[in-house]
Formats: sequence, structure tokens, C-alpha cells
Amino acid sequence: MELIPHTLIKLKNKDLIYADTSVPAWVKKSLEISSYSVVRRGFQSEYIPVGIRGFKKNQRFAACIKKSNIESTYLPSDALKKIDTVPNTRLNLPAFQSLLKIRNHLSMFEWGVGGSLQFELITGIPMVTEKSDLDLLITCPPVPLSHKEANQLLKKLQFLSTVHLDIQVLNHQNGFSLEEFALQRNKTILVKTMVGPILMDDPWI
Amino acid sequence: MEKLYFKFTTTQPVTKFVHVGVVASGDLEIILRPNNHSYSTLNIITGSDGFKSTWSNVLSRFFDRYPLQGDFEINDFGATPGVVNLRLSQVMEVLKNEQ
Amino acid sequence: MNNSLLELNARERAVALLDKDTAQELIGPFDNIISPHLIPQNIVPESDDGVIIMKGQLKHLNCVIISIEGSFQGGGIGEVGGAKIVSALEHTLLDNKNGEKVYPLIIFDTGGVRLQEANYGLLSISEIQNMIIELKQYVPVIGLIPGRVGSFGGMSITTALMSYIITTDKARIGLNGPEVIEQEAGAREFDSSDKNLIWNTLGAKQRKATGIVDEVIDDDVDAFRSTIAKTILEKKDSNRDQQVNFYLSLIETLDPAHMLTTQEYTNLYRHVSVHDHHLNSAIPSDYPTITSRGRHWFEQLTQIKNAHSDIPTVLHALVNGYEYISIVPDKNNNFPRVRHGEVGLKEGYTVANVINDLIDRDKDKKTKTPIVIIVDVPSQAYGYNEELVGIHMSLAASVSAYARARQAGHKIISFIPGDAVSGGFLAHGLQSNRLIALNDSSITIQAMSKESAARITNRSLQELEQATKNTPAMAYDIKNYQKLGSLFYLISNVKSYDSSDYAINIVKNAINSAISDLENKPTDLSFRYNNKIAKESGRVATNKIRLLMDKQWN
Amino acid sequence: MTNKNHNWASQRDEKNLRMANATSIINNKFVRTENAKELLETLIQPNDRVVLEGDNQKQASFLSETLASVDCARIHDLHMIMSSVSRPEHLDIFENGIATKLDFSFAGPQSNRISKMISSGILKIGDIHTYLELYARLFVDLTPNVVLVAADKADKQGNLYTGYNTEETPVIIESAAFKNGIVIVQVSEIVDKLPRVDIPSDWVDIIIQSDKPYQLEPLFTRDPQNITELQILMGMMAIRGIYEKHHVQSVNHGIGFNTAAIELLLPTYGNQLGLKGKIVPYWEVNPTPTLIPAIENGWIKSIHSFGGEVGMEQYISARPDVFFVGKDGTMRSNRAYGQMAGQYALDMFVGSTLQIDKYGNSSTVTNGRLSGFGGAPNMGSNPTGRRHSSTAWQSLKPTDNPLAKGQKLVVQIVETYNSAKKPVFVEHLDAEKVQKEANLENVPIMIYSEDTTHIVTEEGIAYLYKTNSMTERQEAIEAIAGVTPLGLRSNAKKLNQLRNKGIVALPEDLKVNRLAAKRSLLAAKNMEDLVKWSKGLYNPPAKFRSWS
Repeated sequence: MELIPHTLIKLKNKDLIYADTSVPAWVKKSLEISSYSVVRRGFQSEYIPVGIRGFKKNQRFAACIKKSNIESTYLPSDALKKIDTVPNTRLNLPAFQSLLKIRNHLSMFEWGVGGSLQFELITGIPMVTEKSDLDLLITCPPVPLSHKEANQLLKKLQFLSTVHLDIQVLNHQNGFSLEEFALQRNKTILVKTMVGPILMDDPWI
Repeated sequence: MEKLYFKFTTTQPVTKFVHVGVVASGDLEIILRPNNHSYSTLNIITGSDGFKSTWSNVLSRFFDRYPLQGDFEINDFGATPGVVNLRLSQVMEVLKNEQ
Repeated sequence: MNNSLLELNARERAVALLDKDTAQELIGPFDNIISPHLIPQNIVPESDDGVIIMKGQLKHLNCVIISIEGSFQGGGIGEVGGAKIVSALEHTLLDNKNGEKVYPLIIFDTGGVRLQEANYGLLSISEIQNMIIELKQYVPVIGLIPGRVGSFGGMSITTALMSYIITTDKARIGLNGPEVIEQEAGAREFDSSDKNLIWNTLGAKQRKATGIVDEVIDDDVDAFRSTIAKTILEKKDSNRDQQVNFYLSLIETLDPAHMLTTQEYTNLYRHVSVHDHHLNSAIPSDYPTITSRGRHWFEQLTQIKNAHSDIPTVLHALVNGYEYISIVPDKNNNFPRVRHGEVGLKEGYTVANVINDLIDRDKDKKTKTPIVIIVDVPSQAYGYNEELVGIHMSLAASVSAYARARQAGHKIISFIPGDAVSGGFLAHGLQSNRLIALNDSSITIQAMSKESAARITNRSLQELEQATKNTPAMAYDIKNYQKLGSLFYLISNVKSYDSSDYAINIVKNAINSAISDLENKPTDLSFRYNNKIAKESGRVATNKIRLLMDKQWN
Repeated sequence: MTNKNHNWASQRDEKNLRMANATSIINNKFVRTENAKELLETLIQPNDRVVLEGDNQKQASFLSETLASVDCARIHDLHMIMSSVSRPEHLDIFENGIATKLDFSFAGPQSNRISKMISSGILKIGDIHTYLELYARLFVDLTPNVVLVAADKADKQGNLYTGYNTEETPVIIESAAFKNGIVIVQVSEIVDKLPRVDIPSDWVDIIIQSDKPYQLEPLFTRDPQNITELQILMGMMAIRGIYEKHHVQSVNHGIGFNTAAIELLLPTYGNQLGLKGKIVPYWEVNPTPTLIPAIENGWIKSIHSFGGEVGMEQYISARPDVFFVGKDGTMRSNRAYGQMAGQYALDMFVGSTLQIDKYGNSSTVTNGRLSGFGGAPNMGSNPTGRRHSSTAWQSLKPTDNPLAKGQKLVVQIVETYNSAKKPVFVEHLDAEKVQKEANLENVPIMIYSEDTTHIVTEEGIAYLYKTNSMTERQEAIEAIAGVTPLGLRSNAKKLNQLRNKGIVALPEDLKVNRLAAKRSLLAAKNMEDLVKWSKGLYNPPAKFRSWS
């Protein structure tokens, strides 16, 4: 079964990761604490491309793991369900507050949370800061949105959020920015695919 | 704060010193001294910046109707044109009472 | 409800009180004198600087009315307005000394020091207070508070020095406005949005019930006129600044940890059993106490180690012919608001008590004991109980004691090795006839803490600091303060905590030379505006006003 | 033919079913405070039309807080109907995904937020109504499924006492009680015996005691301390040039310092002019404290009120000749009847506005603020269905048409520039821009030019009803618009022409001395004076305290 990008994977063995370069110390330290990785876009086989997060914003490390090393997987929508377990002190952070407001307005979609919020929600490790963005992932939209509908949705969500919003629409492996689609700056839109970014006229196909 | 200066050609020299008003919020004071030119001068210090043309309009109207000649000093703490007019007409009243 | 004094502006109030067609304004709007300090700070000035001086007759009695305009900059006292008041009072004194009765009236409508010219305001207020204390020997000095702003800050201390205070029920008096107390001590101490609390605590009715004002009358011009005339003719004087033993007895019965209700305090006030108080000289002890610059120099100059006093916040001692006195911190004091060396209820009255005793002891002596005030006062005490009891009266008691001592011939030197802020400085330092300071950057000298000043003037702390950097009028540091000319001497090579023999000698020499400089000099505060720096730059406007007043008075 | 089995009581069945689902927490109409949320989650269904009582002053604050906290998975897409959107949670209900559509009349305190929410699509506006319109539609096409209202007290049978602040409670309840809606009431207190019954228990389904009394604001109190000389000047002109001239008998004052000034000038300036007993004995107005001197001075025969005013309770009780007071000694207010009186029984409406355009249209909707207008458009309009005549009404009748009828006086009093020194007279209303931003069908104009009969500024009065063309109307407005851009179009010649025609009057034309406009002319200069006038019966809220 294909794992969609942004799925969190808990590893059975945190030492069994494969990379082209040597593994930096912070990656080992990070895995020591959490032993979670995030599915990256890319060709999946026995090996799954993943990313490892550090505790700093720019710390990302690309690697692969074996399918057999997966203990469990968590979809972005699983993270959403955990919001009720967040302690009040953390819940007061603007990104969580924004998520609370927004969640009542996306019921027509299958969707979830990515980024540091997803990580904190699943692992319980405090990753979200005062300045964290809110990364939303809309998965498999039932019907394609028109530019106007997307624009309306975006405006609504931006109003409700007090932090910067990054909304990606995921169509299997393909993904594009809702904002770019809604604002319709160019005729074509950049879609990230398994084989790299390409420009498309209609990203919903 | 902004300093403004205006000059109007006028024809009715005043003979008295006049003072009215207070530099309170939304209000202003006017000090009028006799001069012996053929025009009036106005030195204005105002707490609200960017209203030069409004001042000009208020004063033009006033001097059109009442060409009082003298040197005016105005200290303004955010008076509206309506209040400026009211204080100017009080100056007139004081002149009337004393003449 | 139709002949209201409150409704009128300051000028109209003065005219309304005087007999018809007798009012004559001195240094008025046509004299072309505005504050030189406001325009550079982008503030619109007023042609009278918010102080109106009006001579005339009230029921055929010669009066001079000093009326403060509350709606111009909150009635704050700056250099020009302050100098107008001082010079008018000086002439009134002179006339009375010459046997010509002139009755001074002050209409208070003021928040105290004008923060944009804070240092001038503080100096002026101390000079005003000096004049009032001397004038009271000749005529009643009457204060009116019609209301709106009321009387706050340093000018509340001035009200307590008046012979007699007449108000409407719309007047409020307090040393620290509720906003300032909230800023300094928190909303739990004083909630500035609770209007009922404010009016019940600081309002005229409560003040009347507890001896802070003398009469509350209807807001009616005629009522004011007849009450004033009666006060003058009956020579009424509450001697409010000399109730030291009464208040020290009262304060002893008060539990500082409990916020008193107005009713509780009124009861307390009505049932005081008064007894005499005398504070013994400080003695050496074995217990080192927390140090402060004030305590440090008291111990250095008196050579009393770990000085101990029955009132732990007030140290005094007569050493080598000089009376030294200092207010010091006491971290365990039962009054929480004086633990950092602030001047509180007890401190003002205790200092007054010490000085009154000294005046009494020396009253028949030809040579009076010089007094050295060691100044290290971070502020007055900001507290609810303090305001309810009327801390401004405590500060007034010490102002009065120092001023009377000086006027009686005691030479008074203030030595400033520490902070000299606000009401604390007025009560303990500014009534001296010579100021000496250490040139130490740790010294703060000002009318209000920066945080409070920022809040009251609606500026950010940054904006405030920017403004103070450019104007000595608002300086917080001793170096800029010196530019005003009010210091007799700035000791440049001694620091606040120096304890070398060298440093002590320099300070002692400075004190000695200040005292010998006072030989055969006036016993007033004129040195501050008569010296070279003051005349050339520091107090130019003050001196201009004084000259003009000399010309216009008669 | 209709189907024999057609259920003609489906709505009633539906209501009964909902009530049945909640029986476990309902004890003979009464529900415990802590069960409020569960109750709403049980009784309200997605897509319901819900009326939430939020008047100007009185707010069903406990129920609105509860509604904002319900689970949006169970309750969503509600259509809210609220006369006043005042409290933050009124809009939280939309942000929380519980409701999506809103019909309202007034949103003063929330006007900024509401316009942002509209443009972001969180909230869809049905319409911005006048109060009367909104009440009317409750009986036509906006009949509610559930109403959430507030009362002071309930007795054990469920009868309600709404006291001083009855306001719009009866009209809301009636719209639900007789059309299968569920009536839910928050009460501050449950007692054995009510002072009087304002709503019979038959009309009430659920009563919940709130955790604290409903929010009540003294919105109509103006401190005379803040009345300016210009407001006094305009008040004097209005009294001479309108009240006296048209012999006005019945009036509604919009709230503000301009009208407060007039109220306080009646016992002084009005007496000087000998007008006592001749003008304005009848009022439809909230019991504003600034009316006390006129009442005490014998000017006023009757005042009916839309709602109460905090602090006026004792005073009103002691003046039953003037106010509408029940046997229990408390006032009875009613916003619906008040609006009706304003529409059909009054000679004149006097109010203020934030902007007036070159045609004479006025609006309080300015950039970024969508406030709605409450009752002003009804008060400030001429009801063409009116037939009864009065001197004032007749005095506006055109002379050249034998079939013409009179007109209600609609007066706007404004200073030409507002206190922020922005011109009040403008080429285009900001409301035009707001219409586009918020996608409204109509430009949110408060009072239309055609309804406005007089405009008073510090410069003079424009008698717009006398103009016979739009050009002349514009010139009349320009003549009193001071040095605003509109005003600068006028000149001395045009002004004098208009003065000669009686279309514009300056203070001197009205024999009003500009310099007599002093605060000393006010019958009360501060709150304490009002207390004195009331003989100690008026008890101002603490925030107005300014004496000891």
C-alpha cells in the first residue's frame, strides 16, 4: 500500500536508516528522543523515502527506511484527532488556537495537519513555538474546487488563523499549494510530483 | 505639532488686545494684538498636523466676512473648524464690548 | 447650580472671585512668555503657561489670586508657571512685611509636576512651598480646590501647607494618582478604574471627615467669596503641617497589612490618643543591615557603625556640631511600601519630628545647628493605605519643618549620594539652601519613575528616553541636572559607595564649604536661580519672569 | 386533492420529539444551570433558525455563551436572527462553525469584526434590518425553531417577570410560542411570587437559571460634563428653528450629546423663550438621565420607553405620572411598541450621524465598520401610511398641492467636522464602498435624503423639506456645511438667496446669540446635578461617578 507524503512513521529500530551521506549527530540525537520519521515524496518499494526532523527549523535530513522497520504509521488526519489530548498550556499557542478555530470549517474535506503541529500531536514532544506556522494537508478532495471556491475557502481560513497558513492539496503523491491555485497568479501551477516539480494547467487531474 | 503662518489683507484695524480660549483638548486660545499694517498676520501652533488647507479655508471665510486687522497668535490643541469659528466670533464679541 | 466656579476656566475663576472690575492680571497672555521647553518636545504651549496671576479685591480685601488651568497639560507646574507663582508670592510676602495686607489665594487644579519639565516643576514646587510657609506668619494662605483635576503630586503637598483649604465635593486630593499607584504597585493595591473607590478614598467628603480639607462648600461663586472673606477675617489656620504627634500616634495604631475601609479609617482618625514623640540619635550596633547609599554615607559621615534607630527607616545624629539625617531602606518594615527607602507615612512625620525638636532646642540660640540631609530616596511610598491616610500631609510636615528651620537660621545642606526622586525629594532634600551631589551615574534625580511618566504622558518608554536625552528639563541623570544651576557643587571624583578617607574628606570639605558659603546669606532658596549657570542657561525663563513681576507688581 | 394522510402538524410533532429527547434533563420546564449545553445540543438541530436575544442594553449572555460552546459536529449551519450583535461570543458562534447565516439590525460594538467576517465568508448576511422589519419577519418567513431569551425572574410555574428591561422579549417569544418554536429562557432568579407576570408560563418551554445576571449596559447615559459649547449652540438653534417653529408635540431623540444638550436646555433656554407647556410634552425615548431636569421642571407629560436604563429604576418608580409603570412599581418597556410609536405616533425624530453626502443621505457606516442602524431608519423616515394629523406634521405639507399631506420631521444634528477633524459632509458616503466590500444588495444608508427634512450644523439650519429640486436641496446642504469640501461650493450670494427663501437660517436669523451658547446654560452640568434634580432618586452607575 502506498504511503502518502507527510505520513508519520514510528520506527521499530531507529538505527536502521539509510542515507547517501553520513548521518549527522543531530539526526541521531533526534531519533534517540523520538524515533519518528516523515514520509517524503518519491518512489516507494521495499524502501520508503523519509525525512528526519531536528529540533531546529532548518534541520531536515533525507533518508530511506525499510518497510519492515515500520512499527506504526500516522496519517495527517490522525494528528487532528489528538488535539483533545494537548495540555492547556500548549493549546494556548497561536498555532493550536488557529487549528481549533479552523477545524470546524473544513468538515467537507478529508484533511489533516503537517509540520511541527503534526509531530507534537503524535509524539507529544513539544515542537510548536509561538511563531510556528500552521501546515494543513487536504487529502483526496471529493470534487475539484474552482478558483473562486478555493479563494473563498482560503479567505475564510486565513481570517480564522492568527498564524501563517500553509495549505497543501494532496492527490496521492502529487501536491500543490491551495494559495497558489486560489490566487491564480499564473495560468499554470506548480505541482510537486514523485518525479519532481512540474507545471500543470489543472492540478486536480 | 505644526507651525503655520497666514497673512490676509484686511481693513478694520483693532485697537484693543484680546485674549480668548484655553489650550485644552479640542480647544484653542487666540491672542490678538493691534498692528498698523494693512494686513493681518496669523502665527498658529497646532497639535494636529496636516490641516493647513482647512485652516486656510476657515480663516479666509472669517476674514471675508470680518476683515479685522491685527496680529493673531493661535495655540491650538485639536479644535475642530466649528470651535475655531466660535472662538473667532468670541474675539469679535470682546472687541464689540470694549469699543 | 448656575453660578458655578468649577465650570469656569482658570482666568474666569480668578475674575469671578474678585469684586467687579477690580481684577488685574500680571504677566498675562500679551507678555509673550510661553514655556521654552514645550515646543522642542512638540507640545502646544499656552500664552499664560497655565498659571494666571490676578490682583484685585475680594469684598474690598486686597488679594492676589493664583489660578492654575487644569485643562492645559493637566495643570502641571513647569518653569514659567512655577516662577510666576513664586514671584507673586514673594511680592505678597514683601508687601505684608511692609505692613500692607495682601491676601494670597491659590486655586489648585493640578496633577503636580508637569512631566515634560519635570525637574523645573519639582524645583518650583519646593520654592512655592517655602514661600507659603513664610507667608503664613503674616496672613492666612488660602487654598481652593473646585475640582476636575483636583490636586495631586507635589502640589498635594502644597495644599497640606495652606492655612485653610476650601473645596467642592468634586475635588480630589492625593499624592499619587490612582493610575500611578496601579503602575507602581499593581491593580490589587489600587484599581484605577474603580471610580467609586477613588471618590470614596480621595474625594473631598472623605478628606473633610479626616482633616485633610477644612470646608466643603457648594460649587457657587458667591459661596466661595463669602467663605474666603470669612476665613481671612477670622484668620483661620488649620496648622495642618504641624500635627506630627497626632499622626505619629495614629499611624502606630494602624495595621499596614490590612487595607482599611474608609469607614475604618474615619473611626481610627476620630479616636486617636495623642502622645509626644521624640526620636533618639542613632547608635552603633553589631547587626549589619542591608546597605544603601544613604545609610553608607550616614555611617561614614557620623562614624556610627551599623547605625540603629528606634524608627529603622530614619537615622539622625548630631556629630561635630552638625545634625545629620537620612532615610534608609528597611527590608522587614511592616509598611511594605517603604522597604526600599521610600518616604512613607511614618518617615515624613518622623523627619519633621526630629527637625521640630531641633528648632525647639535651638530657638533661643544665636547660632543654629546646621543640618545635613543625606538624600537617597527612590520615591515616596505608593500605597492605598498611604493615600487614605494622606501621605502628602506627612511629606508636607517634613517640608514645613525643614523650611521653618532654614527660615529660623539653620543652615541646611542636602548631600545627594543616591536617588532623589519625586515627592521623596521634595520632603527630604529640596528645602535645603545648598545642594551637593556626587557625580555618579547610578544617581536618578527626577519627578517620577520612567515607567509612570511614560504611562501618564502616553509615550513609550523609548520615546520618553529619547525626549529626556534632549532636554535637561527632563533629565534623569545628575550630569544633566547640573545644567539647571540648582547644584551648589558636583563632586566629580567620588562614587556613591566610596569609603576611602580621601572620599570622606572631600565630601566633608564640600559640606563645610557650603555651610561657610551660607554665612550672612539669605535664608531662602534664591541661590538656585541666582547663580551663574542658572542665570546664563539653567533658569533663564525663571529670571525673566522675576524681572517682569518686579515691574508689573505695583 | 391533497393526500389524505398529509400530516398538518409535522412541525408540532417535530417539536414534541425534540422535547421528548430532552426529558431526562427537564424537570417541569426547569433545567439545571450545568445542563444548559446538553440541553441546547439536544433541542437545536443543524440548519435551525435561532433567535438569540441581544437588545441594545440587555443580553441573554448566559445562553449566548452556552451556544458558542456547543459541539459543532452536532449543531452547525444555524441561521441566527439577532436584533443586536453586541458580545464577542455572538460572532464566536460563527467562527466556531455553529452558525453560518445572520439576520440582524445593529452591530455597534462588533461592527469591525463583523465586516471582516463577512468579507472572509465566515458569515453570510441574510439582511441588515431595522428593528421593526426584523420583528415583522419573525411572523412571516423567518419564524424561529428555537428562541433564546432573558428574563429577570421566573416563578415555580414558569411565568416570567421581565421588569424594566422587557424590551423585545415578548415579540420574540410570541413568534415561537405560536408557531411550534421552542422557547428557552435564562432567568437571573427563581422566586415563589413574581412582582407581576410579563409573560405567561404557557408560552415558555424551558427555564434555566443563569450563573450570573444577564448583561445590562447603561448605553443611553450621557454625562453632561462632556457637552460642548457647539452642541449647546446647535441645540439652541434646533429649539428655536424647529421645535418652536413647527410646534412639535411628540418626539424621539436618538442618543448622543447633541440631543442630551437639547434635553438640558429645555428648562433653561426653553423657559426663557416661554416654551414650557407649548412644545414636546410627549416622548418615545429610553429613560435617559438627561431628561430628569425637564421632567422635574414640568415640561414632560409622558415618556414611553423601548428599554430601561441602569440607575433610573427608583426615579422612574417615583414618577408614574410620566413613565409607564406597572402595579409593582417598575417600568414596563417594549421595543416593538416603541418602534411602532416612533413610526406612527410621533411628530419628529432628532438624531445624529457620522456622514452626510451631497444629496442629504446619511449613514453611520464608515470604512471597515458595518454597524447596522437599529431603529433609526424607521424613526428617521416618513411613514406614508400615516393618516392622523398634527400641527407639526401639517406644517410640512406642500402648499401647491390640494391632495398633499403632511410629513414627519426628520432632523439630523451634526458638527461639520467630527472630533477627529474629518469632514462629516462628503461627496460619497463610505457606505458605498462598504456595500461593495461586503457584497450587500443595498448601500447601507441610514436615513435617505428624501426622508430628511432638516439638517442642523453649527453654521445654521437647512430646511430641506422646503426645497423644490435636487439642485436646491444640494445648495441648501452646502450652505450649512462650513468649510468641508461640500461647504466650500457655497458662497455668500447663494447663502443669502437661500436665507431669503427661508430654506436656510443662520443663528442670527433665528435670534440665537452665538455667545450665549455657554455651558452655564445647561440645566445640569454634570452627573451630580442630575442626581440633585432627581432628589437623590437617580443612582448613576459607578463609571459615571465624578464627585464625593
